Amino acid sequence: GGDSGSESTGAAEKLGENEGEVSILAWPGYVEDGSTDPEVDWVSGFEKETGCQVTSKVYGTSDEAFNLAKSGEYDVVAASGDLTLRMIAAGQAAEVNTDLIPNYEGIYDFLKDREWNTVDEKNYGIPHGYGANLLMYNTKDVTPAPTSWKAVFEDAPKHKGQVTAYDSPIYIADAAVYLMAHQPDLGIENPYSLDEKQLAAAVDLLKAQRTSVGEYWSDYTKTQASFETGDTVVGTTWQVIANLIDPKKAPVEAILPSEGATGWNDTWMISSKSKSPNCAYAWLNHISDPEVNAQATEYFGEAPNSDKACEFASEGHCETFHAGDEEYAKKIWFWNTPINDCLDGRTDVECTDYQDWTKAWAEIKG
Amino acid sequence: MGPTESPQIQLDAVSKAYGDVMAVDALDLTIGDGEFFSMLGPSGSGKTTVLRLIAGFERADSGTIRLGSEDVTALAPFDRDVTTVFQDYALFPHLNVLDNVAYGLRVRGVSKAERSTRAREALGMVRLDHVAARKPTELSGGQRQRVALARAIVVRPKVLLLDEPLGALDLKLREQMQVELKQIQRELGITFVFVTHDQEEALTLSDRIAVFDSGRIVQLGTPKEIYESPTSQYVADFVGTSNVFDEQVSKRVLKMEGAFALRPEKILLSPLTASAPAGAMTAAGVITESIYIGTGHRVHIELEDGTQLVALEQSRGALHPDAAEPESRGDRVVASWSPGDLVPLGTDSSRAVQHR
Amino acid sequence: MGPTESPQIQLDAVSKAYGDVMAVDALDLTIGDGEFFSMLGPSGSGKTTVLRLIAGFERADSGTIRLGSEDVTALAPFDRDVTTVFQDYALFPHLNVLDNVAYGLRVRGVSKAERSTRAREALGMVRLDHVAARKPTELSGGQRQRVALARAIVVRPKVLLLDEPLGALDLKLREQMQVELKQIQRELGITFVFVTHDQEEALTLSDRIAVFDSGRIVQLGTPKEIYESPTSQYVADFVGTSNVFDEQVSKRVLKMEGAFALRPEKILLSPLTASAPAGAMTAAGVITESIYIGTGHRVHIELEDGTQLVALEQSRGALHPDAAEPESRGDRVVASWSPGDLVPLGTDSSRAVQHR
Amino acid sequence: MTISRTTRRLLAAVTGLVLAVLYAPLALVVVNSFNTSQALTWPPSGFTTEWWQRAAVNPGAHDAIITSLIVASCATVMALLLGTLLGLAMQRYSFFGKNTVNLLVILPIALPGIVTGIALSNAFSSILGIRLGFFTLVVAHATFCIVTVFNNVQARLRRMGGNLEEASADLGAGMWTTFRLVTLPQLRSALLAGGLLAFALSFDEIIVTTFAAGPGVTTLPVWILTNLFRPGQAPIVNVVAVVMIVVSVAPIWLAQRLSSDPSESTRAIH
Amino acid sequence: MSSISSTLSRRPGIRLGLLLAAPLTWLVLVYVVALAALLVTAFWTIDSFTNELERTFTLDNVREITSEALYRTVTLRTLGVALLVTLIDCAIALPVGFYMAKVASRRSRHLLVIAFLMPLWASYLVKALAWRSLLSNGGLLDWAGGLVGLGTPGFGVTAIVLTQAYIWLPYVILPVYAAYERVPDSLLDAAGDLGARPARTFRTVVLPLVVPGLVAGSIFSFSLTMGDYITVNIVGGANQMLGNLVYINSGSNLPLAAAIALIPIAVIMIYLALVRRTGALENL
Ligand SMILES: Nc1ncnc2c1ncn2[C@@H]1O[C@H](COP(=O)(O)OP(=O)(O)OP(=O)(O)O)[C@@H](O)[C@H]1O
Ligand SMILES: Nc1ncnc2c1ncn2[C@@H]1O[C@H](COP(=O)(O)OP(=O)(O)OP(=O)(O)O)[C@@H](O)[C@H]1O
Ligand SMILES: NCCCCNCCCN
Ligand SMILES: [Mg+2]
Ligand SMILES: [Mg+2]
Repeated sequence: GGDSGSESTGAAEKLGENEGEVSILAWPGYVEDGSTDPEVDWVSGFEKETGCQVTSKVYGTSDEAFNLAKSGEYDVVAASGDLTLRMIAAGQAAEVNTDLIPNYEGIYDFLKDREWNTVDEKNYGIPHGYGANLLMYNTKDVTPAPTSWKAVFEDAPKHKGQVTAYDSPIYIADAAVYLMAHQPDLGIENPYSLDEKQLAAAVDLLKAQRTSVGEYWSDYTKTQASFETGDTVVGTTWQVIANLIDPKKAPVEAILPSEGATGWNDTWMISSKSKSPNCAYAWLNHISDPEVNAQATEYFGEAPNSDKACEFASEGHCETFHAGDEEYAKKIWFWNTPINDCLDGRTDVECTDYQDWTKAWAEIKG
Repeated sequence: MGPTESPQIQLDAVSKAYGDVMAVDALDLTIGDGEFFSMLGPSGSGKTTVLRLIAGFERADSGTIRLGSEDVTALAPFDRDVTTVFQDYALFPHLNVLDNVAYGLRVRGVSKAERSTRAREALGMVRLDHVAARKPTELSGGQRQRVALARAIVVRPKVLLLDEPLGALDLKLREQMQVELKQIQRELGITFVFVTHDQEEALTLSDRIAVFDSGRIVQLGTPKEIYESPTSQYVADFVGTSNVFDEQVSKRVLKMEGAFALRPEKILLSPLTASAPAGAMTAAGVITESIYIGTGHRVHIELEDGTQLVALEQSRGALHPDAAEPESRGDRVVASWSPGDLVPLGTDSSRAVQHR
Repeated sequence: MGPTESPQIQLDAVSKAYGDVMAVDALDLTIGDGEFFSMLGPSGSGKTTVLRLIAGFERADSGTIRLGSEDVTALAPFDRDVTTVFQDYALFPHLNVLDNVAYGLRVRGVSKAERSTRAREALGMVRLDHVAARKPTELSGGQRQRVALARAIVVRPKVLLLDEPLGALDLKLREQMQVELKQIQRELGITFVFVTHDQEEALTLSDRIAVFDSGRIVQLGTPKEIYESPTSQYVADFVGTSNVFDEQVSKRVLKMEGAFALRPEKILLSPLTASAPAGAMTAAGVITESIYIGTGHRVHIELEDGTQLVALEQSRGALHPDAAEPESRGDRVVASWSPGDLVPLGTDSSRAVQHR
Repeated sequence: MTISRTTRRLLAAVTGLVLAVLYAPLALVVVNSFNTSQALTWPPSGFTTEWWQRAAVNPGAHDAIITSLIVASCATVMALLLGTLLGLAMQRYSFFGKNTVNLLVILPIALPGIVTGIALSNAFSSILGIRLGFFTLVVAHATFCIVTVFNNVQARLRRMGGNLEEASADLGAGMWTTFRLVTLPQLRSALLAGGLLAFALSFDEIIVTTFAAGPGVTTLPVWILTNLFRPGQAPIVNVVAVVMIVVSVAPIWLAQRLSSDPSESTRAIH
Repeated sequence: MSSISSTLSRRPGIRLGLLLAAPLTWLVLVYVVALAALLVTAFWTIDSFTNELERTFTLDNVREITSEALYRTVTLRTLGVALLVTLIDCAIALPVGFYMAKVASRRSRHLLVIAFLMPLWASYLVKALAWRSLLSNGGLLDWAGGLVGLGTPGFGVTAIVLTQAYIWLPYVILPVYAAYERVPDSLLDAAGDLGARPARTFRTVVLPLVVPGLVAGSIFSFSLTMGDYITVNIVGGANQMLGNLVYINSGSNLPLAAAIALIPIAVIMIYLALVRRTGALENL
């Protein structure tokens, strides 16, 4: 329901004059204007071209972003799936008319009109890059080579204190993916759609895992370092981290386990309170430009959103990140926001929402 | 320089209480132009408070204060033509000596050149020209004291207030400064209001002395009046050493009614065998203590009835007719004095000095 | 109680330097058992340093220090049977008066009950029983001083060191404390080593006095010896007021070779008309200042050759044969004295007192 | 106190050890700023000056340092103003509720940064309706910096007593003149000490900043934190940290020099 | 100016008012209001669907934090860590402060103060990261500890304690040093003079007098540790402290975050009330 507190009743019909400024809330590495690294800049060109001056703020977790977005100070938000539906539900996100975004066309179809960016057939944003939360292990310490998430659940005690996991309530979905495969009688259809019983099962699994976890991670330098030092030998990762690890320090392998995996496909959204919708649209188009998209997703370490982008990406990037590989993408349960209305379509039960997950996550960590 | 001819300071029924304590209690006081006026009294008797009322640091609860012909009761310190030499000097530590002295001129907007000249002049008066560039911390106590004095006089106030300015100095230095103070006061003709604990200092320097007790003046007069004719045991006790005969002792020893004081130096000690001079009052006793004090001996005598007496045996040159060897402890002597040396004490003679 | 009979403290060639400054310079000193020994001298002359060497707060650079028969040169303060009354009292601010006094007993392991009794006893001696429960900040200066004294004597040390213990007290209180100190010393029979700036205090209290200059003792003797027979201008000047005739003035005024001191109280002033007593030395002059000091007048005379003289005219009872009215400013007088009252000064007579 | 040589040596050793422990991690930061590995692992993989070169031309780091300097300066100025006023009021007057005011100044530093942070950000955006940004950040920082200035000023005023001010009034100076010519110079080193601490607190504050800063205000700690989430930036963070430590010597030295001003000591020179 | 001065000098009330107006307005408007609003929020709730605040009074949040084991565990852990950090820092500050103030020469005293001040300027984050590097497997501590037969404690509560103790140490040493400075040497002399050996002097005279400084320092170490969550993330392994709980809830459930924040607020208030009488609050 986009009606509570929402100011826009529908998507824009046509664009007007650019307002001259746009403020963006995004993950680090999504809006680079050369200030981190003069080589890394896809903002200056945009500013020159459109006359929209960009101010940006980065956030560390989806929760932080949600809180910041509520202030209404941001025209554009780059949101992961664990945030999008909350934004939409809270009326923070404006419906986006994709027709006004020429670059939308080239975007992979399997990223379009998905549950985390589309509600009631209304688009609330443009898909950006995507990736999977992989299983990474140190090939010396973890033998035989695992093929299942079992390595971080049942088998975790083998590497007590050296297991890692992503530090966010959304990681509960990883447990759900595992349970979906190994405890079918729980009836989990969608890892983001858990009723109380299913959530409890996931929580139990994660509490058991907790005793073996050395640390949770949320920034990549931290997990990169702990694999390199050997503080961690097995756990979830992103492809980019696996790539960064110095094989001389730690030989690692990152795989997509047999159960499939969670993953993300971030969405560029426009705030319902935006005072610069035209610049916002301009940014959405700009960031979906194949060249820009390639640059941004490669810098962050994820697959770009179109085949055209792969033409601009460096050699091997799209292969490493399985860009456009639809089969691969099918194994990924892209992050979504748990809400009370079960996403898997069940109507007989009420599902647990993100708040419940947040509490559960705190409890798991203890 | 009598006070009433041209009063410079006039306090009428001035009171000041701190909580329950009446620090100054309905005080009337007139100080004349150019007078060296001292306030003497034990700790807590209100001397500083009177000074602070005159300077304007405290506001009187009631009464009026005049300086010259002006009612200053409600004026701030900076609007009064009065300066103070503080007991701890209160020199500005961040300014050098010259700037300290020039401060009062500076805030009056005197030009830099002129204030430098005048400050140097004032420093000259206290013989400190050579330390003009030093910071106060680089001075000795006596030097600081003189800088404080120079700072206060450079603005040529009508009245200079001094709160135990010599209290922190050692004896030798103090005697030296007393002489200088007196000289400067004479030269400038400024009214000095001087607070001290030290009765000798007050006697030496003052034109008039007020003796304080509990926020009131119990006696006011010239040093000689105060010393030789105390009107109460309190004053007799506080100013110098006194033998005080209260009513009972008077009856026993003097065979007189009333209370009397007798200064130790007025007592003549002679061997038991000697005959008493004509018209003398006498009392026999034994010497319990004979303390050498350089200029003589302080001799404690216990009379036959148990009364304690102190006599001062002054050592004198061989030329003096009575330069005799002092008696010593255990000797039996006769103390004698002239009835004229007895000072009759007032009604509140029973009140002794109390240090609060 | 002579020092050599039973020496309680013995310093042999003790030296202590701070950087370039010889604070104590090859000092020999013997203090007897039960003696009241004072050290007198200007600021910076090394008095405190000697005390700190005896207490053990400072280690001597060379020389030996004995207490009783024991060589304590290398012992720490807590191993010496000596206690100190500090100039700033150094009371423990977090302990109440009783606990302050009991501290020395506490560290000696005396039982709680006993130390309370003994501390109360000591407080009784200084008449402070009633403030036992107060914190030091709630006491007046005089009371603090007495607490410090009680704290030091409660452990019955062989030697008590006192560093200007009365310096911060006002005159009246100081006189009172002087009497009490003397009494306590008599009662306990403890050796007192007393530092003071105040020559009068030293004269009054001491069995013997050492006068210090630049880390050395320049004269050592009984109060009477020090006062009446100073061996140098330095001592004559520092202890009491003196008229000092240096060699040139001696030649002019006295017609004698050498330097001499003459105490003001030895001088007799008479009108020009009076005839000089037989055997007197005389000098005519004019009175430039006559200051009332209660017990008499301090009279400044300028002799005909310009020499300044100070005489003390003591006021005396009517019974005294020569109780005359004092001369006043401007009067011409003859000053006379007996040649026997002139004190010949030693070789270093040119050295004046310097405050460092 | 007579302390045995052994004890002195022992204490010196402990102090030396503590200093060593204090500086060892900092030394590690220096070493890592030349480490070829990006992940701050030990032992260093190799020597490189790449990070220093990259830091030298990193506009983000430069801007962040400048932003931090500006924010800390503004917060310090506010804290100096408010802390001095409060110090004067608390030390020179007695009034009802003084204890409460005292508690009030201490609370912002004593309560955890996260509490201060969410309270302020909530109040700014939900209650007062002020956009989070530079202004709100300075206000938030100044709030918890007031106490350092306040305490220093109060301690100095207590030591100074009212005497100097009275002497000034006595010599004819009005209130403002007295403040300018006497009180302020006396407070100088206290203000310096308090201001320096306030500056350091603000400069280094991350938690409150996270909540109280709006978009486009990237202070150094925020820049550092976000760079941990960007690939390969960690060594540049080390470079910046090393520079900050080295640069900090100057103000600290200056503060020490000024506070050893002879006017601080009341001892006379004989 | 003079006439204003003259008027003001007659009106101490107005003078006080002028002095207090700005700082009090600031503190009350900015801080008290914000804090009060936060506390009120603890008794509100949030619409789980729209994430909007529902301004109706409820004790749910408070009930939750008082009844659920999680909050008890984390509170105890946080308290334990904060106390340990404070103890360690005090234990270090006592001898070091003493050495600086009473043993070291005047010259080295200045250098020491500078030496202890400088680390304050190295970013807190950088220091935490340095400790992460120190503590890691094969890190400096592991490597050096291996020489003496001790390993690294790894990431976890011990690491949190060590790192926090390290980061806040200068904040404790400086006030303790200042407190030692304020103890007159003559008191130490007096104690020795009365027969107390140095250890005794320290215990009975010096220690009681530096307590205010110690407490002032402990306010820093204690409350800064109480509220920190970033160090915990960096070296805390899988552990969380109260700060983390407040932090993760601050985005999605402000009322709950506010309710959790009540715990450290209460603890600190109690702590301040306890130490108030030591005079420490004036030594911060
Ligand atoms: N600011 C104040 N607050 C409360 N009481 C005060 C204050 N100033 C003075 N008093 C009290 O007023 C009385 C008079 O004090 P005052 O300072 O005038 O005495 P004093 O004669 O100068 O004493 P001293 O010789 O010790 O300087 C004393 O009882 C003192 O305690
Ligand atoms: N701790 C010290 N460091 C350096 N010099 C010192 C120290 N203590 C004393 N002195 C110097 O040693 C000399 C003797 O000092 P001491 O304190 O013994 O003198 P004093 O006679 O007690 O003086 P006062 O009457 O001023 O107390 C002086 O020159 C003094 O400056
Ligand atoms: N309550 C706010 C506390 C701020 C303290 N920040 C310390 C940062 C580390 N130097
Ligand atoms: Mg007074
Ligand atoms: Mg001395």
